[in-house]
Amino acid sequence: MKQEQKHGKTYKFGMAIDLDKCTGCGSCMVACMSENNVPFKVDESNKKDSISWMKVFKLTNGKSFPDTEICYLPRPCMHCSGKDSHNPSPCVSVCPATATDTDPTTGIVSQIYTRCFGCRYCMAACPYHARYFNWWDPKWPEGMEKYLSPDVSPRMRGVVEKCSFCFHRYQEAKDKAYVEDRDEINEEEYQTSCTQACPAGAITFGDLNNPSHAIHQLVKPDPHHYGKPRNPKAFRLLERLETNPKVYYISEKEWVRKSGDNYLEGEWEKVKNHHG
Amino acid sequence: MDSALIPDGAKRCSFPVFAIGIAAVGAVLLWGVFAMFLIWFKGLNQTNMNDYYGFALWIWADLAVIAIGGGAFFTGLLKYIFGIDELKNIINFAVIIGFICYSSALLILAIDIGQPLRGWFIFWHANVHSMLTEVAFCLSCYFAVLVIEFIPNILENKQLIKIPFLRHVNHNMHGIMAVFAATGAFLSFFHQGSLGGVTGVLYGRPFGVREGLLVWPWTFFLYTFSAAAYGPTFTILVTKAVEKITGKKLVKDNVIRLLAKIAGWMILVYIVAKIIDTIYWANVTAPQLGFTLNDFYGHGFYRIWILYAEIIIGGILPALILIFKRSRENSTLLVLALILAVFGVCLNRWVMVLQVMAVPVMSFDQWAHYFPSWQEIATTILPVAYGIILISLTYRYLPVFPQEQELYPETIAAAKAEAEAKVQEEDAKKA
Amino acid sequence: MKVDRRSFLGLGLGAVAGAAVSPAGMKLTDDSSIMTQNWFGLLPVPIDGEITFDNSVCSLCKGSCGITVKKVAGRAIKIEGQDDHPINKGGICLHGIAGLQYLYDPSRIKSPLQKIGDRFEKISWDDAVSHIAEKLTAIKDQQKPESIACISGNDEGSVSELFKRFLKVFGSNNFYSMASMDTTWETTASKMHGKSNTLSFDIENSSFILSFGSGFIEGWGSPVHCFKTNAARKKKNVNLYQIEPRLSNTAAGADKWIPIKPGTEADLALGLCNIIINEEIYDITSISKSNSSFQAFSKMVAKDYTPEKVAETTGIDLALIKQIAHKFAWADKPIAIAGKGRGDTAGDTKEFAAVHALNCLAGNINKKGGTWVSRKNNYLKFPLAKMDSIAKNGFSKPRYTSFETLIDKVAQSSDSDIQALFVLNSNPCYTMRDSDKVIKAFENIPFKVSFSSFMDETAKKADIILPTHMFLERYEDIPSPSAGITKKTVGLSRPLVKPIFDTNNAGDAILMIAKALKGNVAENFPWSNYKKCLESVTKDIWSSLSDKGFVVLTDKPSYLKPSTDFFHVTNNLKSVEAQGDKKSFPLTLISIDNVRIAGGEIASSPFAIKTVSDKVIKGTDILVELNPETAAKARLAHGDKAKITTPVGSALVKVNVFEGIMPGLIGMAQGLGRTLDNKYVADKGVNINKLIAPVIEPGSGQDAAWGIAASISKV
Amino acid sequence: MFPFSFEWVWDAAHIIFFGGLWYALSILGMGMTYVIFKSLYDVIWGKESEGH
Repeated sequence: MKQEQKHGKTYKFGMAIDLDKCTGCGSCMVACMSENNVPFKVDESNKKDSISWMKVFKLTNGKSFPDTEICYLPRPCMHCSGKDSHNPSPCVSVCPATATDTDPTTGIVSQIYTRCFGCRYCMAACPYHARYFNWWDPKWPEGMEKYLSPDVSPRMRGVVEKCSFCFHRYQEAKDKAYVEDRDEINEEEYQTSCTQACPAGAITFGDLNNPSHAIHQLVKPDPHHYGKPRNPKAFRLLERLETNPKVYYISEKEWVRKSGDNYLEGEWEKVKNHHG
Repeated sequence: MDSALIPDGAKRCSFPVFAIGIAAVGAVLLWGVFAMFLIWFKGLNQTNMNDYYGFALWIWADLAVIAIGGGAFFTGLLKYIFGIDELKNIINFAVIIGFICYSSALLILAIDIGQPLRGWFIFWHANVHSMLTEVAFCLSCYFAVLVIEFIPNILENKQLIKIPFLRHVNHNMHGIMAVFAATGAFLSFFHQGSLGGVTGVLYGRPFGVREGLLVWPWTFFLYTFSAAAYGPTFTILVTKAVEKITGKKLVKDNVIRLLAKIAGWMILVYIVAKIIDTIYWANVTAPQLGFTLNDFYGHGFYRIWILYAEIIIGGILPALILIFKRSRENSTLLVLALILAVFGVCLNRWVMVLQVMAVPVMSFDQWAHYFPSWQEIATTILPVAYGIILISLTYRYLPVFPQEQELYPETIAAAKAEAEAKVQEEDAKKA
Repeated sequence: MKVDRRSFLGLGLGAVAGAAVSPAGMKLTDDSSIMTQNWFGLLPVPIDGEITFDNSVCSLCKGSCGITVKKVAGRAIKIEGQDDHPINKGGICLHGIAGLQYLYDPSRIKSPLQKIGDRFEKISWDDAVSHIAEKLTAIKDQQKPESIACISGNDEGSVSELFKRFLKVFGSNNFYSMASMDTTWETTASKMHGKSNTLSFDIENSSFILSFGSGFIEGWGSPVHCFKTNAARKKKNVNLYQIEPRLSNTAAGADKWIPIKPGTEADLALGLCNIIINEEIYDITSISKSNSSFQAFSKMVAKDYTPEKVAETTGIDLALIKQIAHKFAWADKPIAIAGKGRGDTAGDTKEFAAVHALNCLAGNINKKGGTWVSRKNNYLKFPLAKMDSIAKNGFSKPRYTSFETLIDKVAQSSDSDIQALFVLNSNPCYTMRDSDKVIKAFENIPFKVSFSSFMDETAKKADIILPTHMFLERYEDIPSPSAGITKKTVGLSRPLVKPIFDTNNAGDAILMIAKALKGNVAENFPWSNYKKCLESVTKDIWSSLSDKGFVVLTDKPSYLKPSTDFFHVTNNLKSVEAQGDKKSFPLTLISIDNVRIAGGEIASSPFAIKTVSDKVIKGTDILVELNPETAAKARLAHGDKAKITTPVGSALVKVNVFEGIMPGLIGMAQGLGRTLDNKYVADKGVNINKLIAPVIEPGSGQDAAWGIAASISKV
Repeated sequence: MFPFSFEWVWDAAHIIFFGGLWYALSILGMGMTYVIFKSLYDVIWGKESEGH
């Protein structure tokens, strides 16, 4: 197994979401739920126990009528690269049972449901609330389990789950490439379910290591600074924590970019043009 | 009725009174056990935890009992390693309290995890970089040490000591106890520290994160030190409580005062370190991440009072009382200091677990508040009931306090006379 | 052997040592590891199998998006947008993706049902059909064939045509379809451009979009098509100005949000016309000054809609009004659209006419990027209906101007003119305003047949339910909606999975009823089943339809430039006002079309409900939006329980304080308060239609209410 | 986890960590084994003790 990995190509998959294009329609959320066998319960209005790998936050600029502005911010798992080699993504570094790990060939932060014993330390570690716990047994109404996909195993009660960048789609693409005797998978062969579904085309997904990929051209990741975007309109959530996410956001609006992180009074003015 | 098990010369309440007391506490215990099974069978949805509060009341209880259970390792360290011999008079009890605290912590952990049957994965698939792995390793090893330290005391029971093999085991264990105590102290150092590391390494949580030394954040050292400092205060507090309930003096004042004095100085040193840590964190660490102190303390329950309460009321105040001879030797002030100290360390653990979860990190996120469900409360009270029962049983049937007999020569004399009379009677019969 | 203490101890220790080194421990560890990782029976294990992809069309809303259904071993497991479909080009909305939750929903109606007393009982298809035939025969025997009616969700497509044909040959002209903005656009087009039936907007190619409250990216028109258009617009730097009193998603995504007092949109449009005419910046090539209707129009706007006056009525800054007028007039290919929110209901005739007058002034009629006026493209070729004398007589009787007027009439008396009603693809007891009155009207109709897949609010009132296939189980031609989209297409819905329950295609159901009636009616339905019928009536396009899954009927504007008659606008039209006395109801309740909540006849899916914010649904409560100023006046804080009262009803709600809504308004989401058997969706919030009274416009007969006066108080 | 487990990595962290664990466990194990065998020896060969 390890040998195979050595021969394979190393990717660094990432996502860029254009917040000016996002309309908050929710297609990404449902595309994700139906792709990944996410369960649902009678009352999902307590958002603190409602599993939604892709969650759309609603941001406001805080101004009163009629100067109010809103912006929707879809939040998948950030698939953080982490601070340094001793501190991989906040969640990976804390998981006691190696149930979550960074896949070295794709940069994707995995979650092994059958390994997780439900200590929830990773959830405490994740500032994005991208991790969800199965507080209940997943139950589908009788007959509705027919639509469950065999590509993604349903999760049992008592384990943590989260967005996997539709890792099974990567495996599918890799298998296809293997059959066709190709070393590399093509950009369009591996796209996440949310990217594919977004009717506004706000999501771009691809290999951050590959300059020919749209995402690379869009965010211009800086390899010397853990992929920090060089596009001034692009930003990452909580850049200052050095979690170094592989999910980028793009917006022309300054207040939106500012919402991406925390700044002391007056700090933003200094950093806004080449933020933080 | 059970006089055959009660240590020679010790005066204990009658069995029915004892049984009623145990039954009353046992009812509370059963309530906790019921809640525990409810959680095991129905899952963690029985709690009020949620995706924002993945860590809540239980983890706090865990950290708190381990902190206050720190008296066992620190007293052991003082006695066996530093050779402060007076402490032999309280070490048995310190070990029992430690045993209760740690077994409770392990039980709570077994309830807290979503898949209890997979709990051993932490050993089997261990991620050695995780603080929680370190906690689990040291915690379970240290619990083994506590069991080992507890065994000789059990073997001293009047009936057990009659068995030659067990008598020898007791003797031999005492012989090498220093090795176990040293191992225990080493393990304790690491697991107390790694519990501190649990929040200290959360670099995605500016409220919890701390800079540090090598792989250990400052909270690692603060936790170890605070457990050593505050643990003995709990040991003394419980001793005082037992003395109050039994209406007997069980440990001589010089022993108590010595331990209290050490604890006082330890708390003082700790609180100074804690203040320095807080100042550095508030002025350097947090601002680097874009946060001010106001961002952390400014909503609902979590306001700045909590910081003052922890440092001044739960730290400086008890430290000062315990340091000065006059206040330390005033029994009311002593008890007050002990209560404040226990409150202080528990509050520290609360803040380091629950406030970390409450503070929003993303600028557009909300403060999260939480109140535990009755099942959580019941399972948290369960160890308290269990502790009371275990202390009652050990006090009744084991010679926990070596000084008890010394302090009550008249009862011993009476007992001896009674025994002699019995022997004489038997002799007379034989004749 | 005598076991003494020594050998006993020895044995014990030996056993411990043996156990420690034996492989049993490892084996047990391994086994328990596997055991705890596979909870058999507790978790469903999806069966793997051959993967296939099939194309079809989604008919959950009018959008008619092409979909690709992923199947594994015959089970449909995922719905995605069809990449090469002309309407949605691979995109898809959340309701479409959640389509399988409708298909496999156990709360679907599983077999025909007959109401006995208060309960529904299972019956066979044959019994149900013969029961209906009996009832209808009795009606016909009384020589009152016109007393049967049908309400359908749409009036296009072969299934609707079959029902229409059934009514016609039976002898009734009472086929109605639910009104929507399309209906109002059709009226507007006919009134302003003569005999033409559709009006559609080539927004894709416009260079400036002026939207009068249209939820352009919230389900208006063909929703996904609009999403795509919006994304493309941003790329091309095409501006969108959104005029509405609330910061909707469309307003948030627009280049400019212009809050307006609700109900004054027509005034603004006419005010803009005034400026454009006054400054002579209209398209002189298409508007002739000598046109008498234009002269009358100019006079009217000059007199009644001066910018100053309009600024006061609408609450919009005068300079901004001028800026909008200039921006619109100077744009290369401007377009003005109307139809509030999703446009699920008929619009204010005056507003639509005024907005369309802007398009006329801009001269964008039948141009790329403009407004297309054209005849309806009827791709269906039904054989001529043969009617007997009773049918002819019945069919010639006058019909109601709209279904609303029918309901209004029926609600008034139990001795109604309507003896039987067919309900097809619609849910009037939920979607129509003042739904309590609608339900009362339904109770006055002696015999109702519902063709529904779900036990919805209307099906519950039916006497017989003939459950229909879901869209993934049936053949059907799905024409694209007219207003939102210029590319007129027809898609083919195909049966991709075997019917889950004992259901049928509505087309087959009506064929069965027709056959059971025998005689003349049966003769008009010669097809053995619906699929045969579909093939024969679409024979011109069937081969490409069944081959590709869709056929594009028109994608170019008509070469014809119709003349414009402005008299419709000057014809003394009145804006629709919020009903109710302003003294006792000082606020105005408006409905919010939330893209994540299905608002039409079909309820939301569990997934869709899951995406809805906790500022819209919390537990079983609905939250209404109030501006902080309004909330403060009513002494309400965020999360407070409150009671909304309107002239027609009241409801308990919670308060969501939102800066983005105009003071004085209460915003309430449309589409909640369902009463289905589906616990994931039902009993959440209230149905806003219970609180709003219909405002029936005299000309069209349609309900064009957009809100109602209301009051709110703390509970 | 043992060095022959598939997840084992020969790095400092694993060696220190598991080294510590197995070391502590072996001290405790060996200590207790010593106590038991010594006590057995004392019982069998009749060395009487005074307890402690």
